[in-house]
Amino acid sequence: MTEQLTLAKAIGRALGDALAADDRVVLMGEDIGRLGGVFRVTDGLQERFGTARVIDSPLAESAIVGTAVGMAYRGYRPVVEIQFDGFVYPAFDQIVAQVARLHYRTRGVVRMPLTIRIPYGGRIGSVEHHAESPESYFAHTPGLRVVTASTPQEAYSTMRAAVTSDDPVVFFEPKARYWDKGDVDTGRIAGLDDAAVLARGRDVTVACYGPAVRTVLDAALAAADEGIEIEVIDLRSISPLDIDAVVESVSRTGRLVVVHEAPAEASVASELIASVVERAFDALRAAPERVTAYDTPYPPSALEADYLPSLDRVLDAVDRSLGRWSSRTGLAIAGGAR
Amino acid sequence: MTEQLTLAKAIGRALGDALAADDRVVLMGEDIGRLGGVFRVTDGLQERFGTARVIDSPLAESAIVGTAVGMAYRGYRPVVEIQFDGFVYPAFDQIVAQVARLHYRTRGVVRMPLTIRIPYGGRIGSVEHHAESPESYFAHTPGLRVVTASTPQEAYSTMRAAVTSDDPVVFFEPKARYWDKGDVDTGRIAGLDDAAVLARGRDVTVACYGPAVRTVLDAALAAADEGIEIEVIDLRSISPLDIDAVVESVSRTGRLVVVHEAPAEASVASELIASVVERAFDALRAAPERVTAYDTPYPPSALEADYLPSLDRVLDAVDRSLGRWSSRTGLAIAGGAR
Amino acid sequence: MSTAVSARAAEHSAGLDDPLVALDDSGTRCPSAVLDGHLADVDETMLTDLYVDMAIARRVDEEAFALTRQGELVLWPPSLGQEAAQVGSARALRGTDFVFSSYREHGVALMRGVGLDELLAVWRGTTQSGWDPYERGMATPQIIIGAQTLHAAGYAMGIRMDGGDDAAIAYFGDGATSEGDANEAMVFASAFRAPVVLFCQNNQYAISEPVSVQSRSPLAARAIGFGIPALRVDGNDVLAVLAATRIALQRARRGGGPTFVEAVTYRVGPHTTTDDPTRYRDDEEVAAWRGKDPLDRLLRHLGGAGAREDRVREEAQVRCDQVARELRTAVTAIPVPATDAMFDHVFTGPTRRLERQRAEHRAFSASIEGDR
Amino acid sequence: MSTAVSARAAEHSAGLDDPLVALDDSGTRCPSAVLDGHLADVDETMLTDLYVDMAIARRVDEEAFALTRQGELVLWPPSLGQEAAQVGSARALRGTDFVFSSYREHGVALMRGVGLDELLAVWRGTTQSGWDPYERGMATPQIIIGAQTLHAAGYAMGIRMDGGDDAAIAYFGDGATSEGDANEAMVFASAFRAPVVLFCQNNQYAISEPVSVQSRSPLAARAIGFGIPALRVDGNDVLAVLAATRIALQRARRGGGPTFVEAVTYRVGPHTTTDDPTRYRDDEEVAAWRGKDPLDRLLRHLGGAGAREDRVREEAQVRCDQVARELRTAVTAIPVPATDAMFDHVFTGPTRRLERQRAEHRAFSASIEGDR
Ligand SMILES: Cc1ncc(C[n+]2csc(CCOP(=O)(O)OP(=O)(O)O)c2C)c(N)n1
Ligand SMILES: Cc1ncc(C[n+]2csc(CCOP(=O)(O)OP(=O)(O)O)c2C)c(N)n1
Ligand SMILES: [Mg+2]
Ligand SMILES: [Mg+2]
Repeated sequence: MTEQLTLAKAIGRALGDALAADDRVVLMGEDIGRLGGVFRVTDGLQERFGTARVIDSPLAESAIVGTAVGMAYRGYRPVVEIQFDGFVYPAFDQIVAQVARLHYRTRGVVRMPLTIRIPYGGRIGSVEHHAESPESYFAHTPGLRVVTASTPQEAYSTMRAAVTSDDPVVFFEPKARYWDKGDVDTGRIAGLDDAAVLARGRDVTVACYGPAVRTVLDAALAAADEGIEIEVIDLRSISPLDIDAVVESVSRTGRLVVVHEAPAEASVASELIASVVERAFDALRAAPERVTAYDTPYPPSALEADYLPSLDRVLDAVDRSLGRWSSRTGLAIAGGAR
Repeated sequence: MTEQLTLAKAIGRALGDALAADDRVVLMGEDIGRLGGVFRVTDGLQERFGTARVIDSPLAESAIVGTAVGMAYRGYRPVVEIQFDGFVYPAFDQIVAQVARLHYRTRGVVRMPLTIRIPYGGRIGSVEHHAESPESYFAHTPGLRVVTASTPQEAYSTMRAAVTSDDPVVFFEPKARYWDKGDVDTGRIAGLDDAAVLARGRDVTVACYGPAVRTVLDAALAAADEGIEIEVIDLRSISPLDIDAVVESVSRTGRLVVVHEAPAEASVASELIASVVERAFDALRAAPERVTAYDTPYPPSALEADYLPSLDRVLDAVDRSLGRWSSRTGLAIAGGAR
Repeated sequence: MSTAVSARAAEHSAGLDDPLVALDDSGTRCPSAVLDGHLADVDETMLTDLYVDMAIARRVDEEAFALTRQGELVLWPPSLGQEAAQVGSARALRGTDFVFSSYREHGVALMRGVGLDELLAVWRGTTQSGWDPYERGMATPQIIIGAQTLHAAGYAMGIRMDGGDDAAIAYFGDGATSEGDANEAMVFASAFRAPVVLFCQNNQYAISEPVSVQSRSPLAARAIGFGIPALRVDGNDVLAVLAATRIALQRARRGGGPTFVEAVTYRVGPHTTTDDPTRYRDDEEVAAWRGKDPLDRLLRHLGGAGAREDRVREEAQVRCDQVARELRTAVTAIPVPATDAMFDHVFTGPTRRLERQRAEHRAFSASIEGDR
Repeated sequence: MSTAVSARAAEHSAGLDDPLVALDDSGTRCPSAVLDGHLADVDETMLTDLYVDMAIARRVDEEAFALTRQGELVLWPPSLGQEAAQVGSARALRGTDFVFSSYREHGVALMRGVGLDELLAVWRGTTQSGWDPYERGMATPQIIIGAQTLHAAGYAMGIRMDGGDDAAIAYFGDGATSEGDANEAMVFASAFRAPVVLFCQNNQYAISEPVSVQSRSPLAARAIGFGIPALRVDGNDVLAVLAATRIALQRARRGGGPTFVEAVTYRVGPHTTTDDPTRYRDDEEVAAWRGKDPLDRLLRHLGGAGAREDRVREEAQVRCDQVARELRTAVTAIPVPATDAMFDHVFTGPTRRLERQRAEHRAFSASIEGDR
């Protein structure tokens, strides 16, 4: 069945379908029940599945995750919501020291089929702690799958896969894209491993995920006007990364730009570059580039447009990578070293 | 005054000197007073400075850091201890959302001259959560200085600098090196910015820090026997990294190996490689290499020797970087592509 | 560890069954053994001042709400209905005390002398701190629920270290009591006998969740188990709040350690300007609480006490209109920071990494200005 | 939110002033209105069994301590002195209940049928989990202080969801009560009326810190403020512990929600084998507590009750010697995992990244075996 849905509604649909498909699935979080979540993602689910399966919890993130661990021990598959990116840190211990490790700690005996939903990312014009991209912390944590989605279809398919997965999954929902609309085929359930090539191109590989994908696709269109072909890779899984897909692409393009909204230092972009350099050093014809947030705390929203990767910053990095004129290198070799 | 001290005692000396030098310095943590800390680093300080300045706190890491924030507001310079690396996560929110950001949040009005001491790293044959290297989480966090030390002198000088700094500093104390002895000149106070070149060499740059430094120095000696010159850089500051120093070195050697005990994914090593590739792409003659822990949770101590970077793994990476025989590449070009 | 401490905490507690009141719903002054000793100085001038303060707080809130609807602010968490809790408690403080609040304490901020531009700046999205905390004796808004309770406890530990008789006060909501931090703050405050007032505005909701989701027993009762005396007061009664906070502060200044004050009140408005409370609560409930309005109650009391109700109301009206005008000027005068400012104050001094990023950003900005 | 809930919690609480006892120091059975109804089935056989269980727990602890000194284990947190608290509570459980403990509950683990090799494996540094949690109805040791209290609360929430009448029990120390997690566990357990027993062994110390550092009031009193009934018992009195845990479990099974049990006991040994308690406490204090030894007390009671003390002691001795022999065989038989095992079970299936690292590690290991 295909239907036009916003990304937010696609996730809600996935959660409803997951609740319907498996009695062991339970949802818990702040304001997810009666209110349907501050973004209305879980709208209607408590009415449909009852307060025992769609649970408004007290206001305590460590407990939300920690009690979900206990439920998983009891055989449930909890899907918990952290209301905003910036509120996940009180649960950090339970996520990195418990959720991520229990399967390893018990040598495979205990499974933690938890899904931790986190609306994330900036550009919603809000106040502090409501616009962060903390995915790198979780990517650095062994034992967690970290995923995101860039379209309603991806959001649906990946959420179904996340809830079904026996691994713990941290699902970063690109909140700035919640209102993007697209066709959703509810028959499609994704895998959690592979990146997707969204646009083929010969000149530069641009790898990105989540809210940055649309920015990069727009940049690819703009570049096409100037005769530059960008190959756009939507990583989808932030950890583990599908390095093979990026290496394959870079082996053709010789150039790599990585785009995400998180700060650069010790980030997913750092990782992708280090991994690709390790495996495709000889294929690289230019230094890989990062287009990320700057290494400052998230600024007031009045400045976020400049803080976050933009179409122009992506194009600037592409130019740099091609040895064309760029603000940073100051080079002005039109056409570049292609 | 120069004196032979263990690294642990050098830190204790630095803390004592800091307490003596400035009334606003206070120490707080679990078991740091009466007991002198589980590693005896703060031994004797409560007797000397009283229970009001060397405080045994209740068992709650978020509160240890959170109340220290309040003390800093009141004009104090708290030095708090997290008893082991693996116990810092309950304090994660206070560290990343408060300590790291208050100066930025208040546009420079509020200062957070906190020092967060964390004995860290493996190879002490202990149980889970006692052997971790969580520095990458903090390196990814804008607004924190993250430092470590590899010798008693460095530990003394850097701790004095950390306590004196008006920036918040996360000080990772290499616990496996606590009993290393060395001369300490208590007149020397370090900066917090610069890496140090510990050994000059023409062939490969090996960058490392903390507990890995000794491993790398040993590897450099072993390599010298085979006629390979390793340039050893002790990064000292984990964040911000002294990229200039590494780029300068790589511009001479053309080769880079990064060594640390933390897992590889989205780590400090990833960052260093991404940064160096960005700035010294043309100087690189081989793919930079990482020698780190594997991307698994810390294993039982029976396996830690294999999990952590070892002299042999460093040499293997050096060989690989030189295009000599290596287990991974399977290359057997003795002398390599130098 | 001694039962004596909890016994003492219980003994110094009051209002757990029925919140303490000084003014009942009709504005009648009710005698209170606990509170009256701390209200001896209350005269008509003070009552009028309290009324005007509350009226201004309400007006500022209304104006800011309207400005948000007009797109002048990015968000606003209204304090409507909580004026007595905020003004009453803040009026008990002195200048050298220090306040750690959440995001909803506009009334408190105004009492601390925070300027209108300073108050609105955060909500205009141009800064994360509207004022200088040291100048106002008040930290800027804390959004992470519960985090500030630890800051207040630590600040108070600092006061004890330097032997002052100032106090710290933490403002937090009913929802915040569930967070680990708020409970750890009680552990530390109690263990170190910190001169801190833990001031909980129980406004019945944490966004959509009624307080029954957080706790099946009164929030104030929680404190006693930590060895902290608790006062539970009618939070819409400005005199009760004033007195209870004074009691707590007096205990703090005299070395008696922390006190938990629960002000039972109601969030009449939505959680923030993006919230739709009709999804989770009835009009009747809201109407019932409107009947307990803190301003009306004080006005009735003033009337009953012989003051000219209409004179007070008029005086308040004049002041409020004045404030409203100032506010509308203030909001548009809030400076928009230069983009480059986003690189400032990450550390106390420059770092090579950030200066590099700043330079790159400048070059990039310059390039697109000329270029595209 | 109602005061009724805390009133109910307070009403169902007991022992806050003086811990409940069934056996006094001399082993005399004291009547207890609270406990006696839950000790009706206690006969000589049961008392003997309890004694033997405690004796075995003590012997295992002693042997493991010695093995650590001999380098056979990397670390050991002794349970010496806490046998009554552990055996008494664990004996109240049934097989389908589920235990979440910290690292010191060796006595509990033995009662759950955990094998000696399974018990020691973690402390030999060869694994992070010695047994299958589902097989034993007990999670493997939790080292992060307080974390397991949330797991127990969540497990109990799960029990409620599927309508079972099992219960979960969380074991934690006095120090743990300061952690946010332990307090949030009370919030959730209370809010969801979870069938969980929050079992605090107050052994007077968190490493070097006496419990007075954590709290100035009794730990059990804390629970009441969360709406959770509290029972405070003499933790060296195995019957009192047994009865209190039974009361708590009965409440849980009947839908009455959580109960907090504080067993007041003493950590006679060091915190772990690397600790030196002489740095922070007096011999006299230790000696005084040794006088309250749980095994001696039960033995005296058995004697007083007419059982042949020496027969019981002998029976225990025989069993303990047997266990000690088994233990020494068991410890050396604990398998050392292959290095390659460090790559297993990070996820439920292989990932390309980890298989790559595994392959690299294999090639590297092979190379240095042949090479250097
Ligand atoms: C740690 C954290 N979790 C979640 C949120 C999202 N959030 C903002 S306000 C709020 C409700 C707070 O309720 P309460 O403490 O009663 O304060 P009130 O808003 O009623 O003043 C929530 C859940 C947050 N800001 N911080
Ligand atoms: C989160 C965390 N912080 C610190 C530690 C270090 N630590 C291990 S045991 C301990 C004391 C625990 O005391 P208590 O809860 O009373 O339990 P007991 O050891 O007495 O059984 C501490 C501080 C830890 N394991 N976890
Ligand atoms: Mg509220
Ligand atoms: Mg203890």
